[in-house]
Amino acid sequence: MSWEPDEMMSVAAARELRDVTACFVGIGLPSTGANLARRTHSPDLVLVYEAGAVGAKPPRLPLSIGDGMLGETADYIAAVPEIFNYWVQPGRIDVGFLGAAQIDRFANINTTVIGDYDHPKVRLPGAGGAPEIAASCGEVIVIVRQSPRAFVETVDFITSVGHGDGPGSREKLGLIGNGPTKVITDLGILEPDPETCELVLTHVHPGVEADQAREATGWELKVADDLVTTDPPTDEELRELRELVAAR
Amino acid sequence: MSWEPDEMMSVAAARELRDVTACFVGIGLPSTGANLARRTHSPDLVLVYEAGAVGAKPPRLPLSIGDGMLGETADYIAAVPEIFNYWVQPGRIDVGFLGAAQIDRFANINTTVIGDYDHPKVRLPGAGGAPEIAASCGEVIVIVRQSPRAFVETVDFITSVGHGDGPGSREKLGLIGNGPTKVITDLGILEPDPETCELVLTHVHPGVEADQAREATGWELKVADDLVTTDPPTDEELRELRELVAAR
Amino acid sequence: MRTHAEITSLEDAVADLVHDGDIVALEGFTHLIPVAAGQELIRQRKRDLTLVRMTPDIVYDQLIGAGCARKLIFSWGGNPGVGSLHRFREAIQTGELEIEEHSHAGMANRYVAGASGLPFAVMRGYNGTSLPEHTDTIKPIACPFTGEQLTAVPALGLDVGIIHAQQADRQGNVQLWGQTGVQKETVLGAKRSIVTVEEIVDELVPKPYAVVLPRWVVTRVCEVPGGAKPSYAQDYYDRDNDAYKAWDAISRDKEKFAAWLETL
Amino acid sequence: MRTHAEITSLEDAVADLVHDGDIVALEGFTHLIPVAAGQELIRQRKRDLTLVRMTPDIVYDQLIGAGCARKLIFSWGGNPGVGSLHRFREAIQTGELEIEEHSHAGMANRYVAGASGLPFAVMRGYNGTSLPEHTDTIKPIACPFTGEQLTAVPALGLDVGIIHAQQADRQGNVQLWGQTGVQKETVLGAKRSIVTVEEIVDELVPKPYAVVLPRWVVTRVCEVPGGAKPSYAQDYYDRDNDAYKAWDAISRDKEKFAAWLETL
Repeated sequence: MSWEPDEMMSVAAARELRDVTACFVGIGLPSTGANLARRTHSPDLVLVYEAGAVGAKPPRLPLSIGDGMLGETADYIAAVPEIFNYWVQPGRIDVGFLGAAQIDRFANINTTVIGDYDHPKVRLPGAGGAPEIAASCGEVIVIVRQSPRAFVETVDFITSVGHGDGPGSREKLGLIGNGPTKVITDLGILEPDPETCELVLTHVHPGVEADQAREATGWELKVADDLVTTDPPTDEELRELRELVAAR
Repeated sequence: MSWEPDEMMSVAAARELRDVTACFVGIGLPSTGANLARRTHSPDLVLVYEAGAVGAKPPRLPLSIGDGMLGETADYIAAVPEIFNYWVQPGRIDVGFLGAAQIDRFANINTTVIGDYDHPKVRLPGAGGAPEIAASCGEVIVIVRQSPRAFVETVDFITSVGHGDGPGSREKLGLIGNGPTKVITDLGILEPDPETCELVLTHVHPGVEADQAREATGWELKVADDLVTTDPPTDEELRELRELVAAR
Repeated sequence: MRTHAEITSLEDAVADLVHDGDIVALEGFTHLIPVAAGQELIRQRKRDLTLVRMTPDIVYDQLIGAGCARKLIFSWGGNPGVGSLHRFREAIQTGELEIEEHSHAGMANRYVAGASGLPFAVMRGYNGTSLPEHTDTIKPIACPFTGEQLTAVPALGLDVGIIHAQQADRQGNVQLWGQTGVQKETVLGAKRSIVTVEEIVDELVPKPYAVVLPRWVVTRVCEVPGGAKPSYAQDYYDRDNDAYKAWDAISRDKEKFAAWLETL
Repeated sequence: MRTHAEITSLEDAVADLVHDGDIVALEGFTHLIPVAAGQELIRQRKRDLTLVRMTPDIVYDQLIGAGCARKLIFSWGGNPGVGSLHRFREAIQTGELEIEEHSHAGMANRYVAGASGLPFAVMRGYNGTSLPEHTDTIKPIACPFTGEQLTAVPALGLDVGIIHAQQADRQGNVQLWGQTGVQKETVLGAKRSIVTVEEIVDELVPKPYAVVLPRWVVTRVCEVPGGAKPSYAQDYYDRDNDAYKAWDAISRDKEKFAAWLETL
């Protein structure tokens, strides 16, 4: 079967959730990826949504992070302060998914504002749950389409800390999670270099060249020596994904 | 009908709960008084118990502050941290009842230790919920049998602050409630003087002389010029009280 | 001393309890959003409000577009699943609307501090982000036992807390269930409160995951069936997703918005 | 990474998870007191424990009398409705037992800090009492916004949290209901946890006022019917008040206590 770039992103996201216990989910591609994982290789994956559902088992993709169906299928519903104070803050969630309007080479993320804060060119929605997810989840997976507008030398605002200004930054800031371990784009997957923390292209999706990713990046993107091609979505993955997206 | 001193204390306590919305209740005489009030003049009185029951309507006297019956008849059950943080601390409870092993002329209360803290003569149960009830309830009613051992010049340990060392003490300490407004004993009722905050005997129970109260007090007890005799328990009060105590 | 919530019309509740210049929160995290109450604020032309809400959505877009707000305290402003809030966005981009911006965790803790009667709350957050540079209500605080540097956020100091719930009884005890967000804290942390409900019932039957607000901490209860539409009220009605989508075109165009405002 | 609670015997759970010298809390506020688990600690002759509990009651009297505890962190020690705990009282009066004493509000906030992954919590309390003179874990803290002087208490740093619940499912999800005290915080604030349950069921049905502890934050689940006796387990059995009264005579007399210990 052939597939769309967004489908490849969702499938790649789902695959990262093997052997993960609990995952913090937003709406959009993260939700699609997490629900796909639960329907394929990880039926016991615990989905935690910021409006309070812990262990949600949605039969379709939720319309909002507080969709009634999430609460109805949850193992239990927590109040919002409890979600952040008892679940996110102490690092009880293994994986948090985040999106980005801008991301820099150390995977710092901006979802607040393009341009100057006080005189913004474009005002974005803001932080939501992202800063604390980025700080405290075991690891963070960023899902974002790759383009020079999004992959920038310097973000206009640090909404959520990735690897700060490089090695040791997170420790200095007292952030208990490991930060972004994967950035999944429509072109491939970037991972922080274990030494420098700089994002390196480690995977390209089938049919994508490394140069395409370089061109879609606002800094001089490093490419791994052992660059691999992502396994294409399997028929089962695509079937489950399309069923999930079609269910309304 | 004739009555026992403890019955007079319970009846006097119940009478203090007219026009009160919410009352924090412990076990023993306070619980008896509060439940008597609910059964007589104040059917809508909200009883709050520290184990979590808000609006409990017990059909009999509870065996413990977490008696199952309290939860089963409550308007709702809160977790213990919520009881103290959301209900007691912000001053949402109008009246708190406290007992005392020792009490001084400013109604400071000791329920911790008799003698030296590190080498106690008698170790008592300790603070429980009392310090914050004393600090933050709208007013505090103390229920304690009067004797020179209990009514002392200086308490060995301040478990719960009454009026500190006199006028202005509570304000200086940042305590939001008004502190003890009544001390109900088996002999009468003491109230803090509005000027000096010192406890003054304002009521004697029927058949009690002021001198008896003086002799049962370890400091030179002041007696109000307009000392009044408490109304004796009515037949209805006694009937309801005895029914309540008998129900097991 | 308050013993019961007063049961009145929404019109009276808003007229009596919300004053120009007040700090007002309308909460409901995608579920039970008090839309009818928000629109009553617009109808009564309340002005200079400091509006508080974790997730300003279309009813806040309406309030901002209608000129009710002087300032917005929030953590995520968007039309969930649809896109931007154009009135909100424009008001910020033109500098018409003052903002005080937090994360969800920061806002949740500000609500908790208010409900607890404390001036502030402590959390582990904001370190390394740009938020403290732009938001005065984020300050460092050291643990007196370990020396660890944490973050303090102040209580919100709400004048009025407004929520929508499924049910109240005739004394004004309120019960809401499903995903209940920060609604308990919104009422407990406010000087005055308005709860609109789907229905007033003789007796509240305890439900799993319910929040109960006893009668003496609620100022007003107003029966407003459908008061959370187009959001949803569990066991009453579903989210009207088309209305969320349709809002985009109205919000995007100033004239269409003005015309919409006329129909309110 | 832990994905499920392991279901084992109580004997194995205590042997595997509780080590001499650990900081251990057994919680349950008059309801669902984990008595069987406490007595298993005695049977396995655990030593030098720092025992934590808001309301040390007869099972703590037993643990202290049996010599398991080096230190007690607590807020109210008594036999509720009966009188004193004589082993507890004697151990303090003779100086055998180190104590760290708080109020209920202080203890509750220490549990909350632990569950929140914070080193401390802030409260309005203790001002003017003698407690701060004798308890090092009470310190002043100033609000960074208003300057108001408040009180800080540290997280408990529990090694093991032990509670009793009504039900667990086969994956180790736990549900308890009724008055649930600080049990959620006891499990969430501990490195390891043991939950004894009345029964293991195929499916947990959500209940009003329930606390649910998901499978991956619970270390062990042990099926121990009657494990809270002589306290009560709502919907399973009532408090055995006579047992509480009978304990007084045993606890009061050292020889009777020694004889009781032999029978355990």
